[in-house]
Amino acid sequence: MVNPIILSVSVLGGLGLLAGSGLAYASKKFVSKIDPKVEAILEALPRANCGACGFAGCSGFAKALVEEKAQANGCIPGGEGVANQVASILGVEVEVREKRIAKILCYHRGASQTQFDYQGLESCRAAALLFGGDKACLYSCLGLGDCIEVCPFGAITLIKGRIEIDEEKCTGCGKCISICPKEVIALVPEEKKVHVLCNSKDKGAIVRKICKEGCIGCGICVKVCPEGAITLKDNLAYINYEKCTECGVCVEKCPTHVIEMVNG
Amino acid sequence: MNLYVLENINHTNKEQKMKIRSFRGGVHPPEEKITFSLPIQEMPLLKKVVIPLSQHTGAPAKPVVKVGDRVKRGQRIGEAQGSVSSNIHASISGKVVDIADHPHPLGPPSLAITIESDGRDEHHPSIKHNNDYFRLHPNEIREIVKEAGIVGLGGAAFPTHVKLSPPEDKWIDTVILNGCECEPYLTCDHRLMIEKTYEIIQGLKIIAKTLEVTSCYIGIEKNKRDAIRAMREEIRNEANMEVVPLKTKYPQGSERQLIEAILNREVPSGGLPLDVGVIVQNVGTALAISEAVKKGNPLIERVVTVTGKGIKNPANLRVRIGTLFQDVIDYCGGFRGKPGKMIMGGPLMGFSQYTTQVPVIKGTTGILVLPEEETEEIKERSCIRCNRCVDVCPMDISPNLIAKYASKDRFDWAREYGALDCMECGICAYVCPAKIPLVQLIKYAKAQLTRVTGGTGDTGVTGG
Amino acid sequence: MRESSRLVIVLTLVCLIAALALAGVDRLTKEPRLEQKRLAHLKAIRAVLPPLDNDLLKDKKEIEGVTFYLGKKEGEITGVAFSSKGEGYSGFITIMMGVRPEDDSITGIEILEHIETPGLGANIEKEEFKNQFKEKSLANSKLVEGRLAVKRDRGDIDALTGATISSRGVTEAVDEGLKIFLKYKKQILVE
Amino acid sequence: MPQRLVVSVSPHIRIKGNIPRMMWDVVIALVPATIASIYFFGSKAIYIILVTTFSALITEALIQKLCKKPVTIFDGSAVVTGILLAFNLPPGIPLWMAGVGGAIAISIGKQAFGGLGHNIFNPALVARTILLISFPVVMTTWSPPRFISFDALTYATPLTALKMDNILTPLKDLFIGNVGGCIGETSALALIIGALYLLLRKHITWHIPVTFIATAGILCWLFGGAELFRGPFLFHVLAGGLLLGALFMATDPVTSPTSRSGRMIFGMGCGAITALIRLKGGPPEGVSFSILLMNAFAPLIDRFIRPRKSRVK
Amino acid sequence: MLHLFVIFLSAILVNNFVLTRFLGICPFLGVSRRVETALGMGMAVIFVMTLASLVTNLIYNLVLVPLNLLFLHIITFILVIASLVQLVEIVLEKISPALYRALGIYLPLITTNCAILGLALLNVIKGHNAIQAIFFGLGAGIGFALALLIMAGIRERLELADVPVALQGAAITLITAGLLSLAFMGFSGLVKL
Amino acid sequence: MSLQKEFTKGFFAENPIFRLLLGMCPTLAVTTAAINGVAMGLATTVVLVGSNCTISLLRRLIPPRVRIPAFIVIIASFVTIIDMLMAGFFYELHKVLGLFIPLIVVNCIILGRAEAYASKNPLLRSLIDGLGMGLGFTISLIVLGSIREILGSGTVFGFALLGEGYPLFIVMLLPPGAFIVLGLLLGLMNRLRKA
Repeated sequence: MVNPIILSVSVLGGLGLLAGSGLAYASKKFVSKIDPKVEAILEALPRANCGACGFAGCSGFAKALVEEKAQANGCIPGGEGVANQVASILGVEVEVREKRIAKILCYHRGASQTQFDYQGLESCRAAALLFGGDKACLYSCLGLGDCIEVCPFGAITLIKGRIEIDEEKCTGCGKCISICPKEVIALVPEEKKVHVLCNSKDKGAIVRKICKEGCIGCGICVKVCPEGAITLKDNLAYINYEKCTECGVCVEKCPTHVIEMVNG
Repeated sequence: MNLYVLENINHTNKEQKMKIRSFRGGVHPPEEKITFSLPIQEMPLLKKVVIPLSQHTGAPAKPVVKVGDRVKRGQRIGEAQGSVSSNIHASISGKVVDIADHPHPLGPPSLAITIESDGRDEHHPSIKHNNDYFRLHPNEIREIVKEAGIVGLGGAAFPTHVKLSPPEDKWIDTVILNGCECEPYLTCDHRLMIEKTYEIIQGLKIIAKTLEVTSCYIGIEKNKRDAIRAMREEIRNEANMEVVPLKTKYPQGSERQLIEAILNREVPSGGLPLDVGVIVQNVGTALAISEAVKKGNPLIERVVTVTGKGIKNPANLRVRIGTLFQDVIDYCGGFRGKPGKMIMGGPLMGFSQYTTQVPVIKGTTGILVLPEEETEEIKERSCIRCNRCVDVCPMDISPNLIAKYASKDRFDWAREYGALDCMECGICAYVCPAKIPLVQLIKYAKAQLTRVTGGTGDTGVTGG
Repeated sequence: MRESSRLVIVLTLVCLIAALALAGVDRLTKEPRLEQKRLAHLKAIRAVLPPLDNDLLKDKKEIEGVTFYLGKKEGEITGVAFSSKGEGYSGFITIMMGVRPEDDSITGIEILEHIETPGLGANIEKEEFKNQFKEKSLANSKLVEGRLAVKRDRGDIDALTGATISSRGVTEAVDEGLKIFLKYKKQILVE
Repeated sequence: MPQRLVVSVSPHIRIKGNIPRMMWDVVIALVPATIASIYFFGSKAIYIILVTTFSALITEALIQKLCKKPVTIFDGSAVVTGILLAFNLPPGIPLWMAGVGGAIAISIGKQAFGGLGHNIFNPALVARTILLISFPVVMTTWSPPRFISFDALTYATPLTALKMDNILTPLKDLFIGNVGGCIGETSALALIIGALYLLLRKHITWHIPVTFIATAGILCWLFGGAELFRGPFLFHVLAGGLLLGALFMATDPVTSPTSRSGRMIFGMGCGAITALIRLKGGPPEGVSFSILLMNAFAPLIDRFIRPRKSRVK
Repeated sequence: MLHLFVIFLSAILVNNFVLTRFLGICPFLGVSRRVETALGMGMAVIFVMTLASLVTNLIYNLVLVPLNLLFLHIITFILVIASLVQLVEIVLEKISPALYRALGIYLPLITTNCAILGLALLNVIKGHNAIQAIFFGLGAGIGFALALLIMAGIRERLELADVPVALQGAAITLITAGLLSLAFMGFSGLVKL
Repeated sequence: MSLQKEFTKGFFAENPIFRLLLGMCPTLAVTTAAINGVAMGLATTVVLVGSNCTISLLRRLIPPRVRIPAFIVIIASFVTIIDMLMAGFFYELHKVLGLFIPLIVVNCIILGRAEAYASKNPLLRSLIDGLGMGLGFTISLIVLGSIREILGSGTVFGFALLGEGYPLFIVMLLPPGAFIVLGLLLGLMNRLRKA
C-alpha cells in the first residue's frame, strides 16, 4: 500500500500538470484569434461565467460589449468597479463640453389650443399620424408624453397638463429629441437663460389666429438685439446662443411674449 | 385547381345560380345602407371649389396656373410629377383666387388651388367626343387615362394609368371589376351599377382591351340583387364576362380578398394583384375611364354617399371635385342634432375629419356623419388573447401581438408578426371585446417601421 | 515558452499543495467521520431493539447480503435488527426493524431513508405510525393473501390519512423483513 | 368653427360585446354546475363559492389599489376565478382555507403577472394546486354527496376508487354528478350545459375541449385496462375534473395558445398528461397539473405556430 | 432496460434538475430571455452533461475508487469538467465549425454550472454505473433544456405584460419558476427511484 | 472605501442574493429550515474567507491564464476540507445539506469574489470582503429559511412557534414554495429600496 498522501499528491499534481499543459497549449492556439479589446475586457471581468448579464458567459458579454450590444454596467457581480474599467477600455468618451439640456420650444408645452377631440392612443407619435395632432398649431407640443416615457433619467414629467423638464436631472442625452414627432424639443446650453419658446413656422397671421403666445415672425427682436444674436428664418426667431448675452431686451420687446428669460 | 375552377365557370349556364363565394376571415357588420334606393342627384353649381394638388397615391401634382388665371371646366391645373402621380383638373370654370395650404381630408393642410366660379361652367376645348374610341391602340388609351387624371375611385386613389401599364414581365389574364362596396353605409357604387350599367361595362371593355385580356369578372356582394340583375342583363351577350355574386362580408371589396374569392388565387405577402395575373378596378373607375375615352371628360366629379344618422337628408350625390364638405352637408339639409364624427369614407376604413372646410377629393366615397351618442369613447381593457382579431383577419396576421409589440415600441417584433402586411381594414378593432385601438397601433407600428426602413410598407390595397 | 512553462508549473504547484492539505485533513477527520456514521447507524438499531448490554458491532452476522445485528441482554439474544425496503410514493423506503426471536414479533421500526412528500408521506416518521408495528407478527396479524396489509386493503395496519401508498410501502417493508427473518432465523440464532 | 368634432383612427364602429360581458357570460355558464353542486353537497357548496369569490374580489381590489391601478373588480374576471377555484375544492374544506385559496389565485396567479390578460397560468388552478400540496389531507378527504347510491363511494372520488380499490363507479351517477369529488366537477350534465352556452355565445371554440377530452379518453381506453383497448373510455371522460378542466379551465383564452392548430396541440398535450398521471402517476387525478403544464407550454406553442401566410419575396 | 428508462424519465420530469433539485439556477435565470438562446444553451448542456456524466463516472470508478482517493472527488470532478469543456470547445471548433458557432458560445457558461458538478456527485451518491450515468446525464440535460426553453417562452411573453414594477426582472422569473415547478409536481410518483 | 463599509456592503447594498442574484442554487435548496441556512451560510463564509485570503496572497504569483483553474483548485480544496469537517463533527447537518456542500465550489459568489476582488486587493481587505459577503449571504439564507420554516413547519430554529392546531403550509418546504418565497422577497426588497 502506497502512502495515501504521496498518492493523492501525485494524482492531483498530475492532473494539475495535465490541465496546465492543456491550457498552455490552448492559449497558444487561441492567442491570435481574440480581439485584443475583448481580451482586455475579459481581463477586467470577474470571469465567473455566471450568466447574470444575459450573455453566454463572460467572453460572450465581452464580445457583445465590443460590438456595442451590451451596456458597460451589465456585469452584476462585478459591480461599479468593473463597469468603470470596462468603460475605460471601451473608450467611452467622457465629454468635457458644456452641459446642454433639452428644452421644449413651445410656450404651452402640451396645453395649447386644440381643434378637435382626439380619441385614441396616448402617444404623440400615434396622434401625430392623424392630421399631425389635435392642436390647432401644427408645430406645437402634443403633450401626450412620449418624451416622458423615453427619458432614461425620469427628468420629464407632466404637471397640470404641461410637460416639464427637470434641468437638474436632464443629461442632454437627446433621446426625447429623437422620439418627438413634432421636433419641438431642442438642446440648449444649460447656463443660457433666454429662449424663443415657439416652433411655429407658420405665417404671423395664422399664428395669431390660433395661439396668443406664438412667434409671429415680426422681427422686432432681430432689430432690438444689441448683439445681433437673433435671426429670422421661416417666420421664426432663432437665438444664436454663442452671441447672446442675456441682456433681456428681446424679452421685453417681444409683442407676443414668446421669448422668455428663465429665472428672471 | 385554379384552372379547373375557371373552366367550370366558363361552362356554367350564367343564369344558373352559383355557389356564393368568399374568402377566409372577415365579418358582417350591420349594413346600414340607408341610401341604397335613392337615385343619384346632381349637386348644383357652387361659387367656390378648393382642389388639393394631392388627391392620389404618389407625388402631389405641380400647379400649372397662377393666382388670377381664368380656367375652364376640365382644364388641367395640376401636372403629374413622376411616374406614380396624377393630373388635376379644374372642376368648374372661373378664376384662380388662391394657391395655398388648405385643410385636407387625409392629413395636415396641404397645397390646394381655390377657384371662384364665374357661373358659366364652360368646358375646356380639349374635351371632345371620340366616336372611334374602339379603334384606339392600348397605349393611346393609357395616355388618355393618364391625361384625364383618373385614379382608383374606391378610396385608395391609386393612379389608374399606372395600373393599366403592368411591367412587361407580368402576364395579366384577368380583369375583375369591383362592385362589392362592402363598407357599411356606402351606396355610391351600388347606385352607379344600376344607373350607369352600360357605361361601366363600356369602361370594362376598354380596360380589357387595353390589357389584352379575355376573361372579365364583375364581383358584387349578394345583398345588391338589383345591381347583380342589371349587370347580368347588360352582359348577357358577352362570352368572356361573368357576374360573380359574393358573400356579403367585410372586406370583400379589398383586392386580395376579391381575387381569393373569385379566382382562388393568393396574392403573395408584399406582392400586388398583377403578380397573380389580375387587375382589379372599381366600378366607378370603369365609369370614369369610359367617360374619358368616349367623351373626353377628365375626372372632375364623382358620386358621394352622404349618409349617417347625423345628416338630415341622406343622399347619393354627384359632386364636383373640390366641393367643400360644408357645402355638401348644407345641400343635404345640414346636420341632424349635434354631430360627433364626420368621416370621409365608410365607418371601417374612413378618415374622421375635424373640419367641414375640407374638400371632396377623388377618393371621397362618402361623407358619413355619426351623431354624438355614437362616438362616445369606449373604455379600453386588457387583451385577454381571445383571438377574435386573428380569426377575422383576412390577411392572416396577428393584430393582437402586433399591437402589443407596437405599444411597447418593439417594432421589429411587430414586423415579425406581419405589421407590414396589414391593409388597415379595421375589422380586428371592430370585433375586439377589449376595445383596444388595434388599427391605430398597427398604423403606428407601420409608420415607425417605414420611417426606419425607408418605406416598403405599401400593401397595394385599392378598391373598397 | 517561458510563459507556458510558468503556467504549467504554477498550476501543478497549486495542485500539489492542495493535495497535501487535503490528504492531511482527510487523515485527521477520517476517524471522526467513520465514527459518526457508525453512531448514526447504531442509534437506529438501538431504537428498534429492547435494552441491550452487548457490543452490537461485534455481534452481527451477514447472510445473503443482509446484516443482522444481535441484541443481547445478559448473554441472551433478545432481539435481531436488520434493514428492509419497501416501495413508497416517490421511491424506496428503507427501514431498520427489530424482531424478537421468541415469538417472531416486532420490537420496533425506524425509518432510515425515504423521499416521500413532506407533510404527507413523510409522516411515516411519526412515532404514532411507527409504534403500531410493535408486537406485530405474521402470526397475530390479519393477513391478506399471506401478507401484512393496511386497513384499506382489508388488513389491520392503520394507514396515514391521505398517504396510503407510503403506508403501504412501510407495511411492505415490514412484511418482507419478517419473512426474511423467518427464512434465516436458524442461521442467525446459531452461535 | 361651428362644430367641434371627434377625430380618431378607423374603425368608427365597434361591436357591442366587451370583456366584462364575456366574463359575466362565463359566470352564467357556471350557474348550472353551481346549482348541481348545491344540490349534491348542500349549503356547504354555497359557502365555499361565496368565500372564494369574495376573497378573490377583495384581493384584486387591494392589489390594484396598492399598485395604483384602476380597480376593475366588476369586470367579472375575479368572480370567474373565484367560482372556478371553488369548483375545484372538496366539500369538506374549511372556509378559511378556501379564502386563502382565493387570495393566492389572484395575488400569485394573476396580479403578480400584471392582472387580467397577462397571467401565464390559470389562477384558479395555481391556487388549487398550491392548496393541494400544502394541505394534502384536507384536499383529498371527500365527503359524500347527499344522495349516495352505494357505500363504496363514501370515502372516495370515482378516480380514487378506481386507482386504490379498483372499483368502477356507475356511469349514470357520474353523468348526473351523484358521486364524491370537488364540488363543481361531479356533474357532467351541468358542466356540458354551461359549456354549450359558451360555445353558442362563441366565447370558446371546440378545439381545446374536444382534443383534450378525446386524447385523455382514448389514451385511457388504450392503456387503462389490464390489456390494450380495455380501459373504461366513458368512465375516464366523465370521472374527476376532466370535463370541468377541459370545458372551463383549459379554454381560458389568456393562458391557452391563440391559433387553432396551437389550441389543438394544447388540448392534446393536456389530454396526454392527464392520462399519464391518471394511469401511471402518483395522484389519482391529473387535470389540474396537465393544464398548468400546458399553460407553461402555451407561449412556446404560440411562438412556433403562427397564423401567417408564406412570405414570397 | 426499464431501470435505465426510469432513471432517464425521472431526471427529466419527476426530479427535474432545475425545478426540483435546484441545480443550475444561475444559467436558468440568466439565459432564459430569448427562446433562440435557450435552445442553443439547452443543446450545449445536453451534450456536455451526457459527456461529463460519463467521464466523471469513469474517473471515479476507475481511478479514485481503486486508489482509495475518494476525498479528492470534488476537486477532481471540477478540474475534469473544466478541462472537458475546454477540450470540447477545441475539438468542436476543429471538426464542426458550424456546431461550434451554434453551441460553442455557451460552453464557458457550462463550466461553472452547478448542474454538471451536481450531476457528477449525484452519480456517486446513487452509485450509478457507466451506462446508468449516461442515461442520467442525458435525462438531466434534457430536463434542464426543457425547463430553460419553457422559461424563455414565458419570459418573452412577460416582456409584454404589465408586471408590477417591484416584481419585474428576477422576482417574477422566480415566481414563474415556482409555478412551473408546481406544475411539474404533477409528475411526482410517476416513477420510483 | 472604508473597511467598515467594505464589511457591511454585503449585507444590503451588494447583498449576494437579493441584489446580485448569486448563489441561487443553495439558497433555494437548503432553506427549508433556518438552521440549515445558518450552516450553509457559515460553510460558504468559511470557504469564501479562506479562498479570498489565499488568492489575495497568491495574486501576484498566478499568471492570468491559469487564474481560473488555480482558483478553482483552491476553492475546491477549502470546500473539501469543510465537507470532511462537517461530516466528522456535524453529521446531522451534513446529511441535510448533502449535495450542496460540495456544490459550494461552483457557487458564483465565491469565484466571483475571488476574481473581482481578492485577485486585485490585499489580504486584509480581501478577508473583510469575504467575511462581509459571506455574512450577507448567511443572513439572507436565515431570513429565507425562517420564513419557510415558520410557514411550512410552524417552527423556527426547531422551536415550536405556533400552536399545535396551526395548519402548516407544506408548499413552503417544497420546491415551488422556495421559488415563490424568494421571488416575493426580491419584490419586497425592490419596493423597499425604492421607498
